[in-house]
Amino acid sequence: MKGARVAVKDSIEKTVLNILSKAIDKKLFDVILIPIMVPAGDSYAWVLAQDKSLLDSASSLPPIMSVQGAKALSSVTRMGKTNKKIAALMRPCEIRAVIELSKLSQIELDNIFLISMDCPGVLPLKDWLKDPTKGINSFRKVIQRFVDGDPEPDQSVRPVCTICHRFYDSSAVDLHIGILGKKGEYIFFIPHTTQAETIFAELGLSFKDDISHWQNGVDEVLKQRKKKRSLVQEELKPEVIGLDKLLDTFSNCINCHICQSVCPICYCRQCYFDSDKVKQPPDDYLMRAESKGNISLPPDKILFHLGRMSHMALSCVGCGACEDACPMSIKVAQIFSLIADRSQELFNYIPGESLEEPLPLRVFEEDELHEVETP
Amino acid sequence: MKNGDALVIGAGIAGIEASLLLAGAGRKVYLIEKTSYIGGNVIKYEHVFPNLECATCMVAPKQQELLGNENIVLLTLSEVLDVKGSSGNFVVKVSKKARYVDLITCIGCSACFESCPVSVKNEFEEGLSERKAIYIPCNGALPNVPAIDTKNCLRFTKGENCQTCKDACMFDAVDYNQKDEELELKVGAILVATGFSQYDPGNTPQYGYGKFSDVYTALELERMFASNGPTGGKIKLKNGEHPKSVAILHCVGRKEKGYCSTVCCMYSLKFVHYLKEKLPEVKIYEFYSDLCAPGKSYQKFYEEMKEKGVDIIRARELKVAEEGKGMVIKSILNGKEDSLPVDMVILAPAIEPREDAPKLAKVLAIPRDEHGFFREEPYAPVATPREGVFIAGCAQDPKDIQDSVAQSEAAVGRILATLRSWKG
Amino acid sequence: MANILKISKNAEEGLRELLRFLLEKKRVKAVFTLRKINENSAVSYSLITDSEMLKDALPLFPLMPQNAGKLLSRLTLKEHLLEPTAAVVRPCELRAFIELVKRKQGSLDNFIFISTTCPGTYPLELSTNGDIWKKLPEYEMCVKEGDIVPDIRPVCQACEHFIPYSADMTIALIGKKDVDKSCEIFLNTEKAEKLIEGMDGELSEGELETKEIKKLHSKRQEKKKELFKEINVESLGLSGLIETFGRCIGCHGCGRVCPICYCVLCDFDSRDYECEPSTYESELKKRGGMRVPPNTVLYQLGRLTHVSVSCVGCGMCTDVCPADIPISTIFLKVGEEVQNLFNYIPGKSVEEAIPLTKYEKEEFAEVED
Amino acid sequence: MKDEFEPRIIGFLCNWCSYAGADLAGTSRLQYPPSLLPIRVMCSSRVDPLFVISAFLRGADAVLIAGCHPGDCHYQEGNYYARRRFACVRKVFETLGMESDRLRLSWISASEGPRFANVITEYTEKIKKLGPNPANKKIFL
Amino acid sequence: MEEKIGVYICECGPNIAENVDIDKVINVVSSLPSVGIVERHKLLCSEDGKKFLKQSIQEHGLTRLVIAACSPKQHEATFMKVCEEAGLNPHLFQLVNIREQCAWIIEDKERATDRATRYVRAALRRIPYHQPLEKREIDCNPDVLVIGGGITGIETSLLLAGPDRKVYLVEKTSFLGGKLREFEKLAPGMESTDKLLKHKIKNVEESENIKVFTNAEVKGVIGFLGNFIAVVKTGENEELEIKVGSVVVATGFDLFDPTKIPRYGYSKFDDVYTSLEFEKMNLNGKILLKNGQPPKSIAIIHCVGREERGYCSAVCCSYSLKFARYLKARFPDVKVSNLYTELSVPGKVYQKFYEETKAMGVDFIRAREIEIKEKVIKYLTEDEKEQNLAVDMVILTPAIQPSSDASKLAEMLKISQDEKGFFAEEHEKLGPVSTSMEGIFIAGCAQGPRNIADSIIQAEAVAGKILSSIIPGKKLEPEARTSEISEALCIGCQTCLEVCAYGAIYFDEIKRVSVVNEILCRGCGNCAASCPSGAASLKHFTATQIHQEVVEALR
Repeated sequence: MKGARVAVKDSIEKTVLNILSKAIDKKLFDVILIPIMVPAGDSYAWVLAQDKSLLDSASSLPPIMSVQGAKALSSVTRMGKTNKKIAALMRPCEIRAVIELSKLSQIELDNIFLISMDCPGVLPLKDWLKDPTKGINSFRKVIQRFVDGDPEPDQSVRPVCTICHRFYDSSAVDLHIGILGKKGEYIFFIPHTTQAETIFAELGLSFKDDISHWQNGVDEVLKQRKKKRSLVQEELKPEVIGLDKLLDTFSNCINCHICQSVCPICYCRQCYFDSDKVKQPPDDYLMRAESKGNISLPPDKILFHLGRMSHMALSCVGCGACEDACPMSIKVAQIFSLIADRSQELFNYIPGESLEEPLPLRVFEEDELHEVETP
Repeated sequence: MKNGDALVIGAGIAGIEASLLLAGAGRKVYLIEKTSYIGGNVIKYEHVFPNLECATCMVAPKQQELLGNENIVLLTLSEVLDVKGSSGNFVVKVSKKARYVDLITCIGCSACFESCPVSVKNEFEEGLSERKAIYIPCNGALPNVPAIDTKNCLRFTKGENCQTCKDACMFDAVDYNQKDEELELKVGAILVATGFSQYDPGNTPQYGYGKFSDVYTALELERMFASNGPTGGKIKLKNGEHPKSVAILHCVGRKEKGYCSTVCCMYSLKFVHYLKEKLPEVKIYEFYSDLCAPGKSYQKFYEEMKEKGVDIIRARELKVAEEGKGMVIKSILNGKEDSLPVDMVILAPAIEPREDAPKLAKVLAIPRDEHGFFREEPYAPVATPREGVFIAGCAQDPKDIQDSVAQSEAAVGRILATLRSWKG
Repeated sequence: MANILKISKNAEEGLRELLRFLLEKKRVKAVFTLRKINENSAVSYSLITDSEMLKDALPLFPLMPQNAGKLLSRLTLKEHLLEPTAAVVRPCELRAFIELVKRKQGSLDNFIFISTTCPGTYPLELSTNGDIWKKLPEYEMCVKEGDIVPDIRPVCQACEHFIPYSADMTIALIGKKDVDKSCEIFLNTEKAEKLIEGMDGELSEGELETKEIKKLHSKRQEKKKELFKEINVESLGLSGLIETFGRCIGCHGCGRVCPICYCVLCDFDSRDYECEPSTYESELKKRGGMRVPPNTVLYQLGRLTHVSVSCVGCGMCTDVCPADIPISTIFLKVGEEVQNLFNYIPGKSVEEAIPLTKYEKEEFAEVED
Repeated sequence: MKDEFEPRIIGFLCNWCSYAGADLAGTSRLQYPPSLLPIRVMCSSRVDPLFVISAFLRGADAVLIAGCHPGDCHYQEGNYYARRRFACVRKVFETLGMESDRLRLSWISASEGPRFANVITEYTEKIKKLGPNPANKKIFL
Repeated sequence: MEEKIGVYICECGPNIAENVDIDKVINVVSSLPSVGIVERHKLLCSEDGKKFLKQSIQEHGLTRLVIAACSPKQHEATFMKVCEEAGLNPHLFQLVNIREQCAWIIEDKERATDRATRYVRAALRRIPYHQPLEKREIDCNPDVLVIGGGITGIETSLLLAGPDRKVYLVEKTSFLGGKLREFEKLAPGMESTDKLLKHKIKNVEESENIKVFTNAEVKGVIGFLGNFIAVVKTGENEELEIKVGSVVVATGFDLFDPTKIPRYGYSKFDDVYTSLEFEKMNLNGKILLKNGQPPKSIAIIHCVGREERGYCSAVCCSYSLKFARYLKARFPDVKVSNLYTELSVPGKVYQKFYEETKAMGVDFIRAREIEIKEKVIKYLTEDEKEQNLAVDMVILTPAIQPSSDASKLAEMLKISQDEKGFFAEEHEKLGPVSTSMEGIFIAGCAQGPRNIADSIIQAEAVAGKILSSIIPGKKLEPEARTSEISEALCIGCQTCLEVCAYGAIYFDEIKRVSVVNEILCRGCGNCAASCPSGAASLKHFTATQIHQEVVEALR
């Protein structure tokens, strides 16, 4: 596999944005969907940028994930394909969610050009909001450390990010920008589609360069991440496995369901667990109370979380939006990663890896999963 | 077999309400209207008591509905010439004057009358403004199709070859060759809802109507206040200034006519709202003899209007006289002579039968009472001695809109109840 | 003058005593109150039927994990309670519930409401790291003195409705120098008096309103002014709104925890607010760029029009906001203004109809012409 | 002429009074600025405050609700509710320091053609002074 | 199916064509998505225009239609009819008003054209969201329940009853005829009441289409126009369930209780009677003082309770005149004095009746602050003089007020009462006998004080309304553009129910959602605007439709 090696001017970000704004000049894209700093300067919002001057305050790798990119793209194309040619620059986990949502017809990919970038992770929203300016600087360090190839992830990023094992490209992306492997002197534009090649050829990129540096860089980090991932999950297990543990973990849950509403994969217009179906007459609650002397309200906390897992675990891309937004700082994402990994293994399904790969529960093979049958 | 169709004479509020109900019951209705428009007197009022509702807003939907109703044949500029037969089988001869404008092709764009050279007093506006020889009575009148007034059109009066209106019309809607027609209609029942006329205050010189330029009748004030009227709702004296003091005289012609016209007290009080809305500072005096505010809601209205600031004076022997340059109201106020200078006078003339009532009574062979109103049967307020002929609204007795509507609905009740077996 | 039941135990213990009495004497079927539900000392509202379980009850714990009004609505949405149940709730929670009952989202039947003169509650995050427990002593001191408790949620610091309007019993806290020794329960209704018959403790008469309460009231009014000043609500303007809500992540958590937001599906999550591709195109044509998902400001303004008339200023919205937006301050201010419009105090009395479901023939001449 | 600011006013007109009033203004050939974008509703009470807000955020320089005079409502009492809702949304705007002048409630009857024309003319002038709605160019709405 | 929208622009002769550059509009519009065809026409409302329209709808197989022409008030109905004839659901059509609200008000052609284009675009943006609304038909029961067996109830029953329409007449007393039964004669004609009442009652009793229940009471009424179910407790104390299509309330009136105003001395002094008591005495032929002597000087006091009730009872003046005549007839030289405040003799006959009565030597005194003492009346004259009037009998004319059970009935029927407690008519002017509940009517003094003739008018008016709207064998066709409430979205807060003026929304206790009764709904949309969750919406004026219109207008 080959790519285009691009020398970094000023910063990786500038280099990337520069190329994108050229792309707009050349009308290769009508619109760039990209995070842009909000007027107050304390966050980034997804913006359909048609006017290229907007890119001045854009960020290719923003320090935070205010809104999961897939949700943004979904809101643009859920009602049908767009006639504008849109290039969406997102993090790998966001791209993966995009792919899942397009399988669920929540995103219409016609005219959408997907670009991803190696991801060092993001800062926790809460930390960031305490002091955005500080956040920006510390995140610069995070990126530097990442591209320098230090396998140890910077601890200032979100816990889920430190155990992320899909920080690189999915095969479903049109173009990937590799920033690993060359200590930030060079970055690599890696096309996955012929469309990508033709478009960026217009910008004078030729995809003949060798990208082994980048591949090695990725492998380095990946090795370490995988280790850490299993390590952390092992540590986590005793905390959460088993009903009582699970109950304890979620005991703080206040039922705000924010985790669900920020989750890109929870695409239902209305969550079943908010619907009338789960509401019962009082004596139902009283009965449950009497059976053990008391019942903690709201009821069904666990039901909600387990239910949500069962709905989305197979497609969970581990983006961590849920944990980031939880007002009670419950380790939702980490716990979900535990379940997600196992259930995805079961069908050796990697969410967002390829558009062709059908959603596991929509298909079956006659001869499979006998281990779960009891003869 | 009896004929279930009906003839309604007069397209005022009573006639409209009755026609709609009859048509709703699936009966065919011929609605005969003398003028070129529908809505009668009600559409002349900007607001109606006691809720000071906008009359147009209230009636327009009914007018629209009527014009769109396929069971209703509207014959404007028409009069009944002769009625033969009996209940269930009347044969009615109707004369239908030519409008000279085609009701279907005309879209009411008003291009024609802009170019008409003739200009005469507009009777709909109580002569307060002018209209052309081809005209609609006022903006928003329905059907929104002009008619040529042959009494003033150069072509018809002087035989001149004027055809400015025809030339102005882009739809070939103007047609001088239209002829007056005589129609023969077969109906089962006839409802007379021809409404009222206003007593001519000129017959009672003491009120100075016609003598003083700023003595007006109630209807004149109505139009003056109307936002689609001649002054666009401005209340002004002939000299163009706003009146500072206004006297409203009740019971004009009551003695002469020998009855109380029922509605004058209420609408005269309504005028307080009219005047105060436009001229908050104006002084208002109501001269009355006995307050007639029957029913559950009128007393309250009386008090609300009083709130707005008006002197309500019970006086006898009212007289509008000249004093210096201005007018004064002379009267006997508990026994003493009194005189009050004002610069505008509004008269509340009695409600009287229409001048053509005798003719119509003759044609229909129904009796009139001593005052000339059509006479109802005792305790059958909509029935006449002639079976199958009914009366409603002010043609029978002075009354307010509510009672006119109720009475027309009552007539429908009688018609539908008595003519049950009908063809189709 | 109201009747008081004095129990010579600290306020919380006394209240626990009362609840235990009610349960054991079968005066109530169940007790709804805050309770420590595990070793990590997580606190959650609970419905308790077994008096044993009351040992872990923390009826006065200064935390609002959820607006109880929302929970009581959930409890009685389908059907009213068939047996008496005592609910220990804060004034704003009680008001919220009453607003919901007006909207047929619950029923007051068979509830006995026990409330307090409310010193306020701490932000949720302090409960996640257990800090609240460390703060309790300071809390108690301020309560005695009638001072504003440091670090409680901003809206609590600015809350003027801290005396319950329609509770059956009110635990006097604010200005009670001896809350650590005695528990004063004001019996506001006959129902209350019947319920405590036979309970040991001395009966007396007294006024709930202490000078400390008056003091606190004025302090909080001051605080409210400051709070509004900080954000300067009146001069936000459109740009101000965009700046304030710019960092909104669109999770609609504020709506989800808001007791007054009771819809099955929020209108703004409905199909009606999805944008056609062509809409984006026309908007882009006009603006050159557009935030997605859209309707950030619309959502907040819309929610304001829906909620403001009934907003009880419980502060849940701010408390859960992942983006730390001072939503509750803005809602408190707008709420106040709108409520003054109809001189309506949400949740004060269940008899009072919601202003937008009625009208006066003569009103608001200033907004019409 | 062309580059002069021409306000765009979304007008929710009730079918029975104000829409009829607008028609009458037309049949009377009364000229008024082409700033109004009329939206016909059956009753002013149909106007959901959200219509007003979203029209505003979509860049309407002003939003007008026009209905039957109090007491005249074709549906008995709809306009009283309309007035309350309007008062509410107006207050929200005021309190948030947004130009509440951009929202207006007018009672115009079917016979008030001239009044309709005046209201639009006079309101348009007012909005011209206010200038374009800032929401028009905002990106982060 | 492939959507194909047709856009037709009417030149309306010069009216639109002169002020709007129609070709320009066509240019812009043709480029818009799913616009199948755009055409102009000289005059679409003309016969030839309608024919052209009908043909092109069919030829091009249009699925939706936008016409830019005059005001919907002019021709929406016209074109909807054309749609129907062409086999296109008339609600899939939108009329854009580019005449009254565009061409006629904007001189500058360029601007007018821009406006016209905007309007059409807005309509095009809206039209895809139009739903094809179907005409629905509902069976309805022609029978009628009449509550109250007074003259009003009798009159209306007689007109309504027929071979194809049963009338159930429920009277709470044991007789038909109501208060009239105690009047000997009627003003102003002084005909005997029997002449009027007897044969009417006879007709009622003989009609096999009228079922009379005396000593009976209506226990409950549920349902709506065309389909009410009433429970009637009969004299035999059994409860019958009666199915009717409409209900008439003719429950008459009560008299104001004069003891509420002590100065009238009622029940304090002998020989102070109310008008009804006097009618009875007169009917029984013995108008005598308690001491058995015939009266020599009688005062009739008008307006008793007028001030307290706040209205004029409309009939007191005229029956006072009648009383005077009763008396003069029996005791030619008795002294009769009428003490009145304002003489109300409206209409063509009463003035004469008054003058003739006066001519019989009956006194009329305008009096205030009337106070009744033993055998004497104190009062103030117009010019503030104190006067005493010696009398040996006093007849009070107390105000007419709603009957005591009015509120109960109003609640049962879900109809409203006015501030005085009378049943409220739907519209003070145009709906005197209708109520805001379709299918429920009011007549006679139950609606407001009025004389017999006017009560009869209202009785017949009710008959008119019912006979014209509920026709045996004919189904009701409810308004198509009604509200609807999404079961999925409704949270059951019943706000909509509270703001609906027509009782057209009910609450389904089992599903816990509000439901629109489309027969009663008049389509104002108040509920839709009051619903926070967008569950309630108004067909053809849905949030989406309006939203789209706005968005495009602002493009």
